[in-house]
Amino acid sequence: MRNGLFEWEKPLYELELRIEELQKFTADKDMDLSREIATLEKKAEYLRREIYQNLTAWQQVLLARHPKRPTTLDYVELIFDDFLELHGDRYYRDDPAIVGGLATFEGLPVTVIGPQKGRDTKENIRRNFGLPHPEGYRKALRLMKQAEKFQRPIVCLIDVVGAYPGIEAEERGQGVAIAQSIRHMSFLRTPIVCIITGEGGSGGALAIGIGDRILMLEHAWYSVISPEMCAQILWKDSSKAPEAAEALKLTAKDLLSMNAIDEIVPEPLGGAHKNHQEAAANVKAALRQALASILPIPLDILVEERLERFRQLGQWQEKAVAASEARK
Amino acid sequence: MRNGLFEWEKPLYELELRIEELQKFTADKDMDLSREIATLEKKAEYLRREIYQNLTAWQQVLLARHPKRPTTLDYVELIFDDFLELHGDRYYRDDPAIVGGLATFEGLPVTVIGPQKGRDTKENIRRNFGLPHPEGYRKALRLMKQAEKFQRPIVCLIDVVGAYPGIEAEERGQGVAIAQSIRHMSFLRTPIVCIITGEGGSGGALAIGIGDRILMLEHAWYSVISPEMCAQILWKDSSKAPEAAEALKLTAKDLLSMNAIDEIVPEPLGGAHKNHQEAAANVKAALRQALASILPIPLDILVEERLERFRQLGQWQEKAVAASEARK
Amino acid sequence: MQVNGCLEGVDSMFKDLFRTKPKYVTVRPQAVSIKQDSSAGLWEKCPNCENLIYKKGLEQSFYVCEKCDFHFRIDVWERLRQIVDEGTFEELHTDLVSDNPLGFPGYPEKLAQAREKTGLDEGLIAGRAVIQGNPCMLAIADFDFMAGSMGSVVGERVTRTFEVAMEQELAAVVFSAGGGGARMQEGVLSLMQMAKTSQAVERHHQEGLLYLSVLTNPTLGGVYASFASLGDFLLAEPGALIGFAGPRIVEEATRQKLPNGFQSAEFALEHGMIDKIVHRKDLRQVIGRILHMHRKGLVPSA
Amino acid sequence: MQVNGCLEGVDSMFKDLFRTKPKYVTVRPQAVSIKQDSSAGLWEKCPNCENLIYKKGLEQSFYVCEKCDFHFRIDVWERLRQIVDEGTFEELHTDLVSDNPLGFPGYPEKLAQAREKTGLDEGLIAGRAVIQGNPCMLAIADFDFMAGSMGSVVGERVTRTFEVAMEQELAAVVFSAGGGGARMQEGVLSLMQMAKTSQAVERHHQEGLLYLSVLTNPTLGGVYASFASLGDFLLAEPGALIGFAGPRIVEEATRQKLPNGFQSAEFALEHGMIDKIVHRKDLRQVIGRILHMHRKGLVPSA
Ligand SMILES: [Zn+2]
Ligand SMILES: [Zn+2]
Repeated sequence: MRNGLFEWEKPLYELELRIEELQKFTADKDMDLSREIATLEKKAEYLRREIYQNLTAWQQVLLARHPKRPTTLDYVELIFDDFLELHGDRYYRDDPAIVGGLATFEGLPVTVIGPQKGRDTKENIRRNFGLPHPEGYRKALRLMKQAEKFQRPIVCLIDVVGAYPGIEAEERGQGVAIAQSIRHMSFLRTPIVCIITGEGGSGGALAIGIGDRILMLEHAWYSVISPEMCAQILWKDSSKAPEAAEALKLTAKDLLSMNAIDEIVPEPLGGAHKNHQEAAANVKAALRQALASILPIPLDILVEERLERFRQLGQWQEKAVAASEARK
Repeated sequence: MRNGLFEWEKPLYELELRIEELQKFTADKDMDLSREIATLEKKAEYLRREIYQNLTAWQQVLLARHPKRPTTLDYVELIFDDFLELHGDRYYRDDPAIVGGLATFEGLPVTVIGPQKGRDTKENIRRNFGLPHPEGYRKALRLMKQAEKFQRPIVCLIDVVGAYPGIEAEERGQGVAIAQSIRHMSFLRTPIVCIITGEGGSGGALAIGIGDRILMLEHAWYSVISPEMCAQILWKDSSKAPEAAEALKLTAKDLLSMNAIDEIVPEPLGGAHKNHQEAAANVKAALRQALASILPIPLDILVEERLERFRQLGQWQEKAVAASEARK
Repeated sequence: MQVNGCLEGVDSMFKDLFRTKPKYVTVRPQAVSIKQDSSAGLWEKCPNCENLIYKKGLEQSFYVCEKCDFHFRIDVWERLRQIVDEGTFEELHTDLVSDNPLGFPGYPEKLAQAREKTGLDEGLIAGRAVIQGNPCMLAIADFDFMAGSMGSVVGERVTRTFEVAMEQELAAVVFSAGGGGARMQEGVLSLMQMAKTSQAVERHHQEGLLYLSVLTNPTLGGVYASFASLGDFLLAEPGALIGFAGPRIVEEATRQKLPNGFQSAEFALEHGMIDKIVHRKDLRQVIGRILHMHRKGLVPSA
Repeated sequence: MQVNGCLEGVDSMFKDLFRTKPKYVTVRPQAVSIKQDSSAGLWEKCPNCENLIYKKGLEQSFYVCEKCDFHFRIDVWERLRQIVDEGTFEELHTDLVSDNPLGFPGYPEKLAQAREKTGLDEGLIAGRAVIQGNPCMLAIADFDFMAGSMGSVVGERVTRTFEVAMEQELAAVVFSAGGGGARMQEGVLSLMQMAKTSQAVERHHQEGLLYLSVLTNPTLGGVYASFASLGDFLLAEPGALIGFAGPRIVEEATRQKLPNGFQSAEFALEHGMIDKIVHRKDLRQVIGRILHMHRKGLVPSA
């Protein structure tokens, strides 16, 4: 990637440059090149769709990691009003890698929570590159319990490579924190919408990913393991990440087909980083619809349905006879 | 104190020595000194009662701190069977200054919890002299919640100078841990017996001191502040601790008269350290009776009564008219 | 049974409380402790940056140094002026007057001095208030009254704050400034207020009602280790000292040099113990906003 | 909708489960993985202290080095022999066979190899058992089957372990050895087993039933971060590796030298994450005692 541009975008970029030149030429020299420009624009349009609608799984992963992609706080700013950030797990520390707080969504009070990547190097260091420690998950759970008390809907914006694999994180029970978060989030008596906005990395994402509606942005990915680590473990070669990405079925389309998510939120052509406003507007529309569909559901039923959705996930063959015969 | 003997015990000790001498003389020289011995023993008996039944508040405090006084684990061993110690708060650390676990009391499964002082210097260092960190109170609360799940009675054996006033303890929220423990212990739907066996130091004791029956050993003390610190703050002179001890009304008798405890458990003459077996037998008998009186109470009523007891604590004057007039 | 005796009337008295018309207390902005404490000059020196501040300007700047943001300690009347919609505070539970249950030497004299110094009858006032249009139960501690410590009367007033809030289905807002924590002159009865108030908080919580706790300088000991740290939201003023054992006790016990900013609000925030530090000038608006967001009947627009 | 399709029959199948007579599985103590793995000699070298151990003696010593207490990895059959009252284990949920939902390259071959190697059809067996006279539901993972990782079948078997336990009001006992955590060949479906199993644990918990989790070497990743760490009691075998991110991942990510004993059971105990470390020779008795103490109807003698 150069200048925020991916390799595969280069032909399109060059075409766009050429169109710009012609337009400039038209203006400067007062020549009518509108036919040529129209032809090129048609071609560019075709190329754009050709490129962005046929991205490989790996290209999607790279898109989801684009440094200019909107972060959680970008979405919070563009979608919600009156965000009041709340801090701390009440046990050990406030983890800057997860943000959360009160906000209103079109007048409705909600609790918003999400991992937060830095928007520059300095912020990335402070926020540990958006990799949460256990105290981050404990803060998230505390805020979710607070939301439950007031039957306030919860919106989780998920963009996290994974829970931080550090020494102190292990000392303070990363695994326990994630397990407890999954456990208690599952039973919260309040509506929950989860939106995977960028990266959905394994248990670190699932810990705040138990929702009544689970949406996913068009170019986000969500998987049990990162493609690099998968390639490293399986083939001792992390450069085979593109193959692993393909095999892991981690795109929004794949997840929809496996019922792991409910809906794909479209992104601006070329990815959310090309137009934050548009991306946020799409998320906002999808969130509005999701909330409208779950708010009327009585809480008992809501929780039962939430559990039932996860109860159904998994795939196997049933070979009652074969199995028992094999054992005889 | 010398050889585990307090200054005020010296006359008695000398008398006891003299009796021993006479007895030895009788045996060695075959002389009949039984009349003399009987006289002296009568005198000793009188002196014993004179001394131990008229201890000042400060002497009681010193007795409660006797290094040979039975610790929590001593009582556990002598009163319960099959103690299975359980560890950890699931957040940060296992605090050796509080022990807890499963045990049976005359066949009844119970959860036993208590601060643990060391029985020698090495153990004292490991156990931080029985001064708990927040993780100790969080472990205690975790075990109490576990007990509640199985409606298992909880027995708290309390002997703690106070919550540890250390930098790390403050960092990890000593105040929050104590407040949460008080809060949640108050509402546990399972019977709770608290026994102040030695020192009951302020919030560090109250954190595990919310019970349906609160017993207190004869020479234990329980107060909002230690006499030394009280003297230091009030009179800038910690050597006035004896006066402070008197003023604070911290003895078992005082607490009974204020309804802060339900019952005084007698100690062997001279204090629990003189006879661990006897002290434990007394605690055991009192515990048996306390459990028998609360086990039949339905949990709803039990919790309501527990709350009501604390609701009633406090003393003031009512001067509705005077107060409102003063303000006009 | 002296203790019990005096408590027998509490229940019925409690029920009578709302039959009598609550007394409206006029906010008295002139009774600012800083003015009483300082010398008679026109200028006040900031204890943090030594900036000289024109006293009449302090009121407009919320008693905050405009140079370094140092928050001066303020009394309950100034707090009311800053936080509460004008004329809406109705003080309650004024009929409780501290006794000397232990016969503690010197306690009555200390109480008298504190009353003289502050013009208050106890270290915490409680009542009903409206904050930016949101009705709530409100309690405010005053450090100048025996270091804001919690005796039986303070404990009872806090407890009733939550009980009345439950009865009226109201949020509770509490400003703590309990530097002494427990009031040692009331011995174990003072300690027991920690239990009583924490239990009242939990009962209020179980009704699904909001409790907003504001930690002001200082909040220590038994006050911090009970109701003050049990809010749904914990806000703190900048620089407020927040902790269980006070800094001097920690220093003596550990013989360690305390880290910079130890037990400051900023320290508590970093260590995950509070939700937010709010500058005094924003406090009313932030509290109002939180109260508003928890009003029943806010309907989804979707 | 391939996934859903194959799941439609689950509910009815689940209900049918107990109409058919459960199959009794004979404990096969000869199938000890350590023997399969090692060379054909009579002696086994302890990987910890290099002590030479007579193989036939290992069975009596619970597959623990008598010199240094190193706990050898054991397979499910040896575990059953050590823990369960003889002849009481009834295996359930054997009708579930792993599929290849993602069409992941090489997965069927890996499954075949694992089956060959272990003689098991999946990485975890589940059923009903009696331990020291106490009936319970029991599940045991086997590290030798694809590192004890949790795919759909393992997740489903764990889930059903808790569901059947609820139905029959039984305690659940689970031995985890999920070194790989999630099974990446099943992608996000494997991840979702963390949710499914954690939810089953909580439902069982809400019925007031006991869950005893035994962490055996190693318990990592998605297995640790879901059902394995959610027990009412967490016991661990000495030296067992316990953590979320495995030690190599932590070392690579942080480029720090790992502290001694990092992520050992002893480390987990010190950091407050487990209740107790129990030597394998005592495990049966400790589990039996805990189960016994949670039997309904234990009456106070008072
Ligand atoms: Zn200043
Ligand atoms: Zn060995």
